[in-house]
Amino acid sequence: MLKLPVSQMEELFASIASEQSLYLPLETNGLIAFSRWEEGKQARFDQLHCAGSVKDFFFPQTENLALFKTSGKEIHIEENRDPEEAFVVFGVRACDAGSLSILDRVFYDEPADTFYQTRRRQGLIITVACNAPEETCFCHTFGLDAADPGGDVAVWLLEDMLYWDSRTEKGHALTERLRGLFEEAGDQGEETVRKGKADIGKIIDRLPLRDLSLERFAGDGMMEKFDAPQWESLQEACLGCGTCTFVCPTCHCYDIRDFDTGHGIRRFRCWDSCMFSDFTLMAHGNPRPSRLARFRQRFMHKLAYYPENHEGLYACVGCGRCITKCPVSMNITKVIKTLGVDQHA
Amino acid sequence: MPMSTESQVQANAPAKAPTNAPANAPANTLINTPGNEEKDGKAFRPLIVSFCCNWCSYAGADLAGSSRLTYPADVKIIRVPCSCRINPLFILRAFQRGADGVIVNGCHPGDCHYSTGNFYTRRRMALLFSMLDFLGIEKERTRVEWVSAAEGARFASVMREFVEQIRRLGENKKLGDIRCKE
Amino acid sequence: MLKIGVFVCWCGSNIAGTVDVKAVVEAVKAEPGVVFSTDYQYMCSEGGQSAIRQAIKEYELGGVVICACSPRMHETTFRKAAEAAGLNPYMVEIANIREHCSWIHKDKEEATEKAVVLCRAAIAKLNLNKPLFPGESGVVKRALVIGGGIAGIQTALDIADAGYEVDIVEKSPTIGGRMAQLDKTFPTLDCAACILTPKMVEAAAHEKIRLFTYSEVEEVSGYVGSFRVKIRQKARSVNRELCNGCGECIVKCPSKTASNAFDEGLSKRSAIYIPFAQAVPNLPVIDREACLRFQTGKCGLCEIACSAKAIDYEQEDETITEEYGAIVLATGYRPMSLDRYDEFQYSQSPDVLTSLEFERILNASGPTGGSLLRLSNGEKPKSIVFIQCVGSRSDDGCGKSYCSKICCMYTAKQAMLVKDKYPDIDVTVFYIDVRTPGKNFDEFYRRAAEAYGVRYVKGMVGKVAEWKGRLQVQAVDLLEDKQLLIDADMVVLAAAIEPDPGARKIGAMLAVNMDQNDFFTEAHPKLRPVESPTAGVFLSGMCQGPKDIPETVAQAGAAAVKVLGLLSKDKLVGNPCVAISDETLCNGCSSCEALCPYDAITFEEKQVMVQGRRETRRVAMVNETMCQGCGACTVACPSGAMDLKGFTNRQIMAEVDAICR
Amino acid sequence: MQRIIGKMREKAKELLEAGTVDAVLGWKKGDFAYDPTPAFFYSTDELDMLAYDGFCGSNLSKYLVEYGKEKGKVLVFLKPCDTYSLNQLVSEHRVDRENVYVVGVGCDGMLDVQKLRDKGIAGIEEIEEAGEDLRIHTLYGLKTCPRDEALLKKCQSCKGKEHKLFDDRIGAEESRDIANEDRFAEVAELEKMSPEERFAFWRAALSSCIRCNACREACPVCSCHTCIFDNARSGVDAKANASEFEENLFHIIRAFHVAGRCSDCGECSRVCPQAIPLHLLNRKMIKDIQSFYGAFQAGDSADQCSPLLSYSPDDIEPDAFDRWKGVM
Repeated sequence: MLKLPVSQMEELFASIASEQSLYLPLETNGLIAFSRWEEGKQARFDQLHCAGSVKDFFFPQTENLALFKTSGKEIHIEENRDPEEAFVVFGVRACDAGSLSILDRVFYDEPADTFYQTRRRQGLIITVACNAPEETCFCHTFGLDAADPGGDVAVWLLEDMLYWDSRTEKGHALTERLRGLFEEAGDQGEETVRKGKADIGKIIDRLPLRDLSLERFAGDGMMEKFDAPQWESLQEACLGCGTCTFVCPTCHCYDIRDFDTGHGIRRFRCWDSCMFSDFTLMAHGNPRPSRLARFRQRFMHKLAYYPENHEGLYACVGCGRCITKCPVSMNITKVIKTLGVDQHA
Repeated sequence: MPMSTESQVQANAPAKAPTNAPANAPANTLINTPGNEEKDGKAFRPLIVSFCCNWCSYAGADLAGSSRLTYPADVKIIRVPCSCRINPLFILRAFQRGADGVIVNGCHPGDCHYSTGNFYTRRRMALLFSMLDFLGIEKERTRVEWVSAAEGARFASVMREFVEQIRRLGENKKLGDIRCKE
Repeated sequence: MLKIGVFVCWCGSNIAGTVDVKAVVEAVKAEPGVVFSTDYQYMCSEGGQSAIRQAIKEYELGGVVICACSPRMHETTFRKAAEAAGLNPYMVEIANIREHCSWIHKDKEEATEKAVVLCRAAIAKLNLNKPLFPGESGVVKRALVIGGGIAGIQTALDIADAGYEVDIVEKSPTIGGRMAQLDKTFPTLDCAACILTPKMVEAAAHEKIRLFTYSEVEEVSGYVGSFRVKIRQKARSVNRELCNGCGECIVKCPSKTASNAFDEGLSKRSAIYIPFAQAVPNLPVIDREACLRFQTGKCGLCEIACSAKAIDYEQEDETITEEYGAIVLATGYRPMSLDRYDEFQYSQSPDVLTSLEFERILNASGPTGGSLLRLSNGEKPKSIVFIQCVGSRSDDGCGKSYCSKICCMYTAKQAMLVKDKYPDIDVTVFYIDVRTPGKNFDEFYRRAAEAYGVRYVKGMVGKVAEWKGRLQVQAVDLLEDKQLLIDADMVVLAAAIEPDPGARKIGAMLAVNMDQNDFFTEAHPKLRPVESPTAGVFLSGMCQGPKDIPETVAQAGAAAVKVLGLLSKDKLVGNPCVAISDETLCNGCSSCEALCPYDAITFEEKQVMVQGRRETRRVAMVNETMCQGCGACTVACPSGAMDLKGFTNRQIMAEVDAICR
Repeated sequence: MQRIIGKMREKAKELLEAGTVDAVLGWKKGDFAYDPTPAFFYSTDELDMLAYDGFCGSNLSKYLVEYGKEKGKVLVFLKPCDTYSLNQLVSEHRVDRENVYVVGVGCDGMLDVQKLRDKGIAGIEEIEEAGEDLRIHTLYGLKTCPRDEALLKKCQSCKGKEHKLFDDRIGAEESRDIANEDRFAEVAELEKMSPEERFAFWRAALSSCIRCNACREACPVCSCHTCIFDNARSGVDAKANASEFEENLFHIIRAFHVAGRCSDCGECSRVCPQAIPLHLLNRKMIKDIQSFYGAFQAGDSADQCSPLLSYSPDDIEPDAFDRWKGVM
């Protein structure tokens, strides 16, 4: 483990940015979001979550797939991927970092999604431990540890010192490149980090959602959950917007669309939301014509279908964005609690 | 952020090609205005979409034609039954696709073929243009004119004037869609 | 994909002189869907049209674009040509490369480029065209005239004489209207009754005309060609079949204190009454408000007096529903109330009268039997002052902004009538302007001023005051620039006229708009002055704007001609470019209904299939016969449910796209 | 306003028991101090969960559009400003007035938990209303904040305590007076800027848009069965803003579609996860409508006509709009 005084973070950023694009939490338009770092810009680690999740870097909201150029009655197909770039995202929390393994399973599954793959290859994640978890946090429910956030490099910001621990090949390579900036953390540093982790753990034990249990979701009984009568009352509040989906670090549905530029067709993909009435709309109509069906889809996917297909891994990382962002305060924890309590109330 | 390369692309995008600017165009339709010189030396030729109601303005444009009153070829007319048929979507669409100015022409208020259509147009456009101005879009890019079927000369002069105004204003960068230029 | 043929016209050198037509032909060949393109000297000639017809057949074209002159010139020609070749006429689009291109541009390259762009836009639109079929609807061969004044009577007579059935609905117990109240008419001074009553009788006797007097239109539904109208015939309390019009009942009626509206309230009448001697029908009516029997239950003298046993106290209102192909509004006018003109002592002095009241005084059947007397003391006046423009051309907020048009002439008439009978009476007319723009009008006015010695003073009267039993008129003579004080025995106020207040309700039923002064608006102020914006509803007389009798009669005839033009058709063929509502998108919000100038949109609760589910929704329905295709509704509709056939959102956007490409 | 919850439960119980209503639409207690969820209650024993506190900012009118037909007669609790929305929906035939029993509830101004978070207050466990202040118990200690500083944007310029339609009212007279800022002040500030500054302002704001459609779905007048932006046949449908133009288009058209109908309930800005000041677009339209065409408040009554569905022959010309700027 290495360390660096927090006062020298600016130099660290500059060094990273000299060879890779560096994104970290910056305040723009009243929002703290991952943005491209430039000299003089103040990183904001005081707020736990960025408005968008780290998913946006690997699976952007819109992405060009191809361009069909017309000239007269001829059509030429051109690839128009966004240019590749090597980049580093700094300040990723444990939950967001955890979301990537959920996305990986989807996009790496054969045939692998080369757009996602390229970005994953080019991107490096530097996590930051959560010194002050929020009341909306429930990452522990999914086995994630806010105190030990993972990623290619894990960072702790404790007592004016930045502790740096690289975990992967990519991380080691970066560390090697930046080695000159750091000092060895030493035993004292290790001890500080250990103590910091313990402090975080104490807070996690006091979180209001500490007892959130997925016990009832494990194993069989998918149809039972599907048919649970509680969906009816749960979905009543839902407006059918896509906020939860779009702020969610694990939601990964997309639509493929064509845009007529006047000179050809630009084919691109963009995020979709199972909450939208035109989600998976087909010629015959929508397989989930009611809000209830769409609402249920989102949570069944996260809590039943995805685990069913991925060795019990839930498609939620407990970041709590949906709790803070849902316009009507309906969210996955309310669903878990309601369905987890009694299926036949 | 890799996801939003739009702004970079836009910055590097080639300046809009002057699609219909022949070198030997008559001097009276090609007045070079300082600041609007393109790299290749040709003057900026704006693209103007002119919506005309069938009963008054389109007929006014016809009269301008039969009176052989010239106005720049930059103006392209779209016929609609009444100015009240013009949806704000059409105007924004034109800007998206590369129009530099949009002008809505209808019968004089009170003379609408459908008696009240242009009264609604007047309210809609006042609010739409005001909103575009509020968003920082140059208000000179949009215009409503009441042109009767008898006002051929006025139609031509309004078009000349509007083209000149847009030429001074330069290319529509704020409302254009980068994708339509590729 | 639609197979499209493009035909580029030279129009001799009109187009070909400035546009390289061959280049246009070549350029559009690359456009999606274009399978054939050619040029021709004169597309509109028989040769050009036959080339179109041939190509449609040979290349199995689904649509054609003609690059030629304005569609306002030859769209119909080319549609017919296409139709002759078996194509739907609405699969033709015109690119106007003459008026909008070759004639206004000098540079050939520039003009050619623009012609290509215009042609592309037409192709882009055509690619989204759908065959359109005009709707047809039947015509009920009967007209309704609302209002039984001279306008309504004349319209009805003209329609009936042409052989069509007409019903007149009149709210008062007799037809005749305002004209029946008049004494003489300008500028010929013939007696109003003498020229009106024969028409009233003719209308009543006409086998094609039915009169519904003492009746009101209660409800209207339907549309041009087939309106359904509910008419309420108010109870007269007199059986019209039994009554022989002898008038005994009126003589015997003990209640004789009701205000006589026919005399503008200057006299009293009995509770059972006939409005005036020549009323049509000659059938009494019981004014239940004034009738002792109805108010106290203790009379019945009329019933006893009636030998025909026609009195029927139990009679109730009757409602009938009739169908009509056309409706004429002839709801007329009234003088405006002068309550707000206290400076003229109108409410205070019985010697201050409106012109219509004065008309009754002059009339032999009026309250004074035709003798010119002061109502205050029954004496003959020595001096009469006429004040014009009372409430007309006013900006004081109390009156009307418009000129009532008839006052200058009737004031001259009344002044002349006074002078003719009583040359010794001093007659002064205060005017702002004397307006005499009619045949023989100025001569008439000058005769009053010059031959009859009526004193015309340009100036407005500031005040009329009672003074020593007479009236003192304080005024300014603007030409002499001096104050005037004139002693008068009578003051006659030319009150502004206003549309009958009952018109508003009827206008609302028929979706006929009113202007800011409550006159009905025309479909077009210049070109369709007797048609209302609602198809099948026409305007006659004062309800559309101030006018005198000859103008009213002329307009009545014009309205009749329009009605006849409509009734003579067996079927109405509509314009197929009308609004269409997508019921799966419609929210039922009624925005479109609120601004439709033709009342062509109604709402219905309907079963709608949405994504395989059946839902009951409130959805808009467009009546294709009434819709004129302006498209106002399409923009008011936030969900995009409302679209306009022939000019759909997609079509217009496709044109925009093609132009901006 | 927790003080009236007892009366609200009583009223709901009374009407449910009497069969006057088939369901009650209110707010249900959440997991935290600030997250009550709109909910229907069908039986009296569920009413214990009925909540009404400073975080009931959501406007329940919108739910009546979809559920109005299915649920029979619904008792709905509406704050004064929510009643404007319901009036508008009634006028647009989107809600059947006969099917709704409106209980107007008093309001002290609703709170925005994000404002507390923006002040650095994290780990919120409990929020107490203590007079003019909020006492906030957090995982990291007790914090206080003046109540007025935590008001929702929409409550900073309150439309007043009057319920525009109601069948019954609870606590309406007890509503607390709250500071009333000029709701057009921000618009006027923007109007004073140069077009370039305004363009920069809106680019910055709208470029944050993620097209989650929360503004649209929460908006009580954005009640189309199918929005044109979702309708593949409209020619303008888009699921994401694939260009800057589309970021503008969606919000321009949305503002235009609700012009003359928007009651300025402020839901759009309240629900925006990206903190875009969307209400400014609507307020600009309202300000223009008022200065061009005279006083008008959408939702004031259910039988007024939208200024975009009427006209006067003397209306201002479209190019004259900026002469009216600031005239208010």
